[in-house]
Amino acid sequence: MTEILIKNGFVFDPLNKINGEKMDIAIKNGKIVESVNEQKAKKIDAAGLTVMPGGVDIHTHIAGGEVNTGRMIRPEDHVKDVVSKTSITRSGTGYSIPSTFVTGYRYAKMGYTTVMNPSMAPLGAKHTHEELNDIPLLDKATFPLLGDWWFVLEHLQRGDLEGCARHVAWMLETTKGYAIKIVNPGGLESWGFGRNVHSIDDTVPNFDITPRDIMCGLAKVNKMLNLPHSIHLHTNNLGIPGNYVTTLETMKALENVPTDGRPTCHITHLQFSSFAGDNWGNMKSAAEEISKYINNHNHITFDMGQIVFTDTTTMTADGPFEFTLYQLSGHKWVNTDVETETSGGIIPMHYKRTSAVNALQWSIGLELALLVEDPWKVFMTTDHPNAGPFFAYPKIMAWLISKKARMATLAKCHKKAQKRSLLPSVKRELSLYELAIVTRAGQAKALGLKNKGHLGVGADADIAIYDINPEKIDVAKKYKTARKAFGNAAYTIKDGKIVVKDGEVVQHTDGKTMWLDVKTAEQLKVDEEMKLKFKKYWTVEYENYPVYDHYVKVPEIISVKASV
Amino acid sequence: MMMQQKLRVTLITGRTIEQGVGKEYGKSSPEYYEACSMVYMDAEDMKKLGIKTGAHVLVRTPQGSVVLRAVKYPRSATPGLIYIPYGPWANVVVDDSTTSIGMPTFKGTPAEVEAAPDQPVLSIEELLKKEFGR
Amino acid sequence: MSVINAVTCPICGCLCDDIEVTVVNNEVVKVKNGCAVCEAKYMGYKSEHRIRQPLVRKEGKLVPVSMDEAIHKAAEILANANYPVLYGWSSTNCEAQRVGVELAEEVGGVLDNTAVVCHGPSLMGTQEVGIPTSTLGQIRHRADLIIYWGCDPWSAHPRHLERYTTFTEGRFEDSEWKSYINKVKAVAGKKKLLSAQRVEPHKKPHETVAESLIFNKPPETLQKEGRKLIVVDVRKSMTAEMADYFIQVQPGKDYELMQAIRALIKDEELDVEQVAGVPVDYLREVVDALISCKFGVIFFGMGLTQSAGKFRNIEVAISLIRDLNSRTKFLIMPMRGHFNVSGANIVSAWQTGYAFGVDFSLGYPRYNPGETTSMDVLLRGESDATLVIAADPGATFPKKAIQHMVKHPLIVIDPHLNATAMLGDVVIPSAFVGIEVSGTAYRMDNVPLPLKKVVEPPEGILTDEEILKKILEEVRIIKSKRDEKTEAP
Amino acid sequence: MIVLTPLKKFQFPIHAECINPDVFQGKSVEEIASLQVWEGNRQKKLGDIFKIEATTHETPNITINGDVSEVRRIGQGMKNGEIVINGDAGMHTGEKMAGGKITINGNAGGWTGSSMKKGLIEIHGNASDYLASPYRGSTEGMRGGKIVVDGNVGSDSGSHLRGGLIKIKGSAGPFLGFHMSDGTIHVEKNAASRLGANMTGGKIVVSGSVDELMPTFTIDSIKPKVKIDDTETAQGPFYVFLGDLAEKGNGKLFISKANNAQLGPIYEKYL
Repeated sequence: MTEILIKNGFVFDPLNKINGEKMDIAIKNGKIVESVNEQKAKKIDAAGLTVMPGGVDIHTHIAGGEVNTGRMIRPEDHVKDVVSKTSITRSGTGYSIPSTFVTGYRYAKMGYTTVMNPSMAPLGAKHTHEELNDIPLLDKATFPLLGDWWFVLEHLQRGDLEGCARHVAWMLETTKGYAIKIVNPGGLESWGFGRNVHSIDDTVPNFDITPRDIMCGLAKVNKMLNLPHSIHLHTNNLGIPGNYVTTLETMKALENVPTDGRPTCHITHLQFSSFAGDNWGNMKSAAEEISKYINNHNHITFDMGQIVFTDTTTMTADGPFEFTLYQLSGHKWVNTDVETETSGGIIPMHYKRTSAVNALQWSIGLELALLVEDPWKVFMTTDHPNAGPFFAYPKIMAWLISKKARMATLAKCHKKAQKRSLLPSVKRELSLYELAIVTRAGQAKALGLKNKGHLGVGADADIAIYDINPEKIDVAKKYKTARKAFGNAAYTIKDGKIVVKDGEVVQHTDGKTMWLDVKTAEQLKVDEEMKLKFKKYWTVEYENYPVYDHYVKVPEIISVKASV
Repeated sequence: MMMQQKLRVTLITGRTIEQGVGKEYGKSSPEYYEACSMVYMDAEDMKKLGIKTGAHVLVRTPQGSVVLRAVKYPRSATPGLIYIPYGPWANVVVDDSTTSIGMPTFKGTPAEVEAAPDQPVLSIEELLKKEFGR
Repeated sequence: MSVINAVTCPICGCLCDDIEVTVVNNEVVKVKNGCAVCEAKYMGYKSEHRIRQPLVRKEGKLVPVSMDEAIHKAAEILANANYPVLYGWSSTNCEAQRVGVELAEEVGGVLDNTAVVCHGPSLMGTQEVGIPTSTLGQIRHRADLIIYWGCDPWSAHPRHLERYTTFTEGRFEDSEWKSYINKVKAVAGKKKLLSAQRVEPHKKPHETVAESLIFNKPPETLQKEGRKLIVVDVRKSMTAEMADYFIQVQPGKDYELMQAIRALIKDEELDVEQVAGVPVDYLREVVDALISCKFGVIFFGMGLTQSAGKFRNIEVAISLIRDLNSRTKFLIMPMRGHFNVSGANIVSAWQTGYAFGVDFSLGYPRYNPGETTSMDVLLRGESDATLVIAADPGATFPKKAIQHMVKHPLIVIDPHLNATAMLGDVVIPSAFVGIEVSGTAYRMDNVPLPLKKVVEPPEGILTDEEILKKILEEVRIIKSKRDEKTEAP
Repeated sequence: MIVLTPLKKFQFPIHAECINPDVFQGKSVEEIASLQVWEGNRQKKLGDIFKIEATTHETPNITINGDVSEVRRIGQGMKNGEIVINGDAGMHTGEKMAGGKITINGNAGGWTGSSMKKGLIEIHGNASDYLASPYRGSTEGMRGGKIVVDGNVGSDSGSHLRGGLIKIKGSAGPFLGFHMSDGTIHVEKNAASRLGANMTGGKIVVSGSVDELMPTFTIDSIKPKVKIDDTETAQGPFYVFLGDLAEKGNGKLFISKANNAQLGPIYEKYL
């Protein structure tokens, strides 16, 4: 394997507390090493360039049944963004839900190397993995939806946390998943009969249990299983004016979960859960209330779910919420309920500057990211494709590092939103060091990915090099230059291979799929029990349910020893 | 009842379980031939043509014509409707117009049926030879 | 002897995965749990109609050749074609379908699957208005109103009711099997329906006088607790015999019927007294049943996708479901035909963005049914070569399309000497997917299931995936040689 | 200006969106000849498949003499100028057109004038399916401009119409004006089934007979005549229907009373 030496770049590696120092990075066998043989190594002259760990995305819907149905229903979305075959790359289509190959290429072009697919119905897990295999250039992992799984509801209803934990472990292994995903807890089961829950203390129909029980129960289960990531939560009442109260209650409820100092819950696309007001007309930002709480507590991390003004596609396991969007928009509507497990829905959505609600949502995302002081709690996402496609990240980076960029966009927004936005009073501009935290280091840390998000010896050689000279340009002023650089990495290196040069894909490589093998006591007993019960719950046979090893092209198995 | 030489009908093609079974045995199997070289007709319509189950009929559309065994539809009256199982026989006569969506009019082709006592029902090989020269 | 459990049946979109197969000396000798078609497949796969070696048409006759010759010939045809069609893909696994997309991209062809002649219109309807649907288990556990519209599962998806709908035990709804038996008993005088089901209908003596088309009033059982079954079709099918209520719609009038129901749900008054042969007064009662159920579902089939209106029929059916959701929970699902046509759509969509009818001739995927669908390309006479795999357009396409297909080189990959193979120029035998080849297939509700290999294929017979990879490799060799030649001068 | 003559009968689809006055503007014959087109899966130059000549005539900017029924996207997105096609034209002719004029002295392929915004398309033969209708999955129908067809039009024409006028001197296929919300369609002869299905606004005038009326339209009145545009009024009397009720729509169908006697017994009792 070739050795590479990246020379003289300005390195931003927050996990190793390196802030723009000019230094060399050595790579051998796909890993970062102390040094390489300068004579033999391929040298990359990074003088005047910014070097960061490869980007990490904690929440992006890129694969699986829901995503693919989104592709199928939107030919008019693909037709405006087509990608031709080259001698190295496959053809495909883009816009809001790019085809698999294009997804890999576009992430790599931005210097991203690791992405999390945060929403997978366990019954469709094989599908998700088949698609992940076809997303090149990236390492991936995927989170099974477990918050409304009948086995979780039944165990928590009985107060059997240990049993719940063992079944969750079974499911993580069976679906080759990475973290516990919870969406609108209790709401999805209610949606089975067309209903929903409206507070964290509503009772779920047919199951004597509340959203609070589910979230707290699974947060405890998460600890019992020693999972690398916390529970990954999409809150109740998402997307509804006034929902910040539910969000605050949710965070408060989770204070009681015992912690070893690490966060107990990641709230995803928090923007959608931070609405004040009681209807769409008087909707306001609750970023102040939410950020104040997060600043005073340490058990929560979150990602932005930042709105980008464009035509995109919303998709979530939150079936009832998508139904609400359907009632509001009358647009094409997909609903996909999954037996014993979860639900789902899709609605196309055009976010417009000229819409007061959309413009306010745009503001809320940025307000949250800037008002929460500790960047290790904040991660940049668009909840792709829900608030916008991921390849809009350079725009968001510009808004985060430049008040000028934010104000330029705000000036074009609906007047009502301009008046209600807190952004004019927010002076903060993230430094490149902080940006490296919210786009890679912090995300890797929250995910418990030890070899990702940093450039220390032993880390995976996943590196992004951008054409930004921090000594020469002030990115807050020259945000357009920075935006262009972030969208077209000078180099992206994946596992020690140069896959992107000057914004073009120059080499193909399959990324890995990471999954958890959680070792619990009584694993065989759970297997036996599942085998017996299986037919009562699902319409497929027990032995046809698991994601067998051959479904993962390049696996990286992470073993976890549970305490149950 | 007036006997008629020809009936104007609507042709529908579709699945039957026998066709489903036949295709799994192979397209040149006797099961497939039996299942697909036939046409379900309304009992009253058959009376009008003076035929009984098993009689040969000629089905004609602007696209072509094919000889089939007529079979009385057992479960309900379907006046003016004939039903040919999916297969090469049906496809000689279905309307190929797709109205620009890729799908021919497999159900709803206007057709004529007449008794054809002296004409043979072709085997699949004979049919392909006749229609496509191979 | 070995008994293999939980085998997934590679026939229809039900993808029943509880089949038990007994194998002796690398041959299937017994099948349990399957339907009649399933048994036919597992017994018929080894029949004399199987192709044993590659064939190439020489002087008008198909003659045996080596695998290498057949592969090279196929690759040459595709590499040289100006506008080839690559059609089929529905009776093979996703692994082969993946290679298929790559091959179509490499040769700049039109990639199309059998959805074009079955549920392509359903996908198009979905593109207009979306689709509120679920997995089949959701219906098993919860549905108390089941409607089969323009489909006859008894014929096309024989175990659908037993595994997923009316006759299955769910968490919140019970099987209607017992009350169905009682109903059958009550319909005395007629021969026992249950035993009659085992007899081929056209062979069985039948004494019922043709019922008049005068419409039956909806029965009171439509308002009962528990699962109800309604069938809408142009003729009384076997499934309709089991229904609580059968609506005989005039042929080609489903669109009007559904649109009228939509208006009634919205409390609109209709000026007409009957729609599609059904009195509006009866329709009102049907509407009551629709909105008073707890969880309803419509399954639909070719009766909608192939009759006048085609994809608009699906669009209106889905619109009806959308409307119903403001009153109760209601879902809809297409009765997908081939066992992995869903997979063909899914693989095509994740690699290209489009589920069928994908044209790579401009170097990137393009999609516009009517323009880029295989059927229209053939009918307009545009293509100059065809590859057919895992489908039989020779038996399923209208005459005119086949006439154009046989004017130009035709490559066929299939285990059986099907109608297309009989017409082909290059015929490459392949192993039976789901019997001799494992892999993945997608059920009608897009649930992925593993296919099992229960016996070894005959010696020398390759899998679809292997054949396609060889052709792809050969195409690349031919193209690079050609590029060298054109660059040389 | 420029005259194009096909050098052969085309079997494979030709993609030639470069045949557009805005593109030809200011280019020499040589430059025009080297514009890129696709023939099947091969990239070609326009000059490979067309004889290209310049004339001294000022208009039309582009004349095509011959059968170009396999040539797609002629005049796509054009804003200015004029194209005359003496022969049959292929699919997507004048798609997303924003100005200028296209004359087809022959038949027009599917999606002619798809989603057009402005300008004029005159078709002196028949038009195929999806005349003026948007691309799959899109609801962006024709917004403005005018299409005149001397012959018949295929199915699903004028769907999602939002403005402008489609005038059909012959008959129209099924689903005419599907889900239209504004604009006008006038059929001088007959209209097939599912006329105006899902329409929420705008008007369709049928001076001949209708195959069948959707059950989800309700009779409103009888009017002696109806305005087609500023220059034309269609003479009735017309039955006026409102619908589509399934969409709680406010579209108007004007159906000739004289040519549709079958409607009288069903509907006149409600007037």
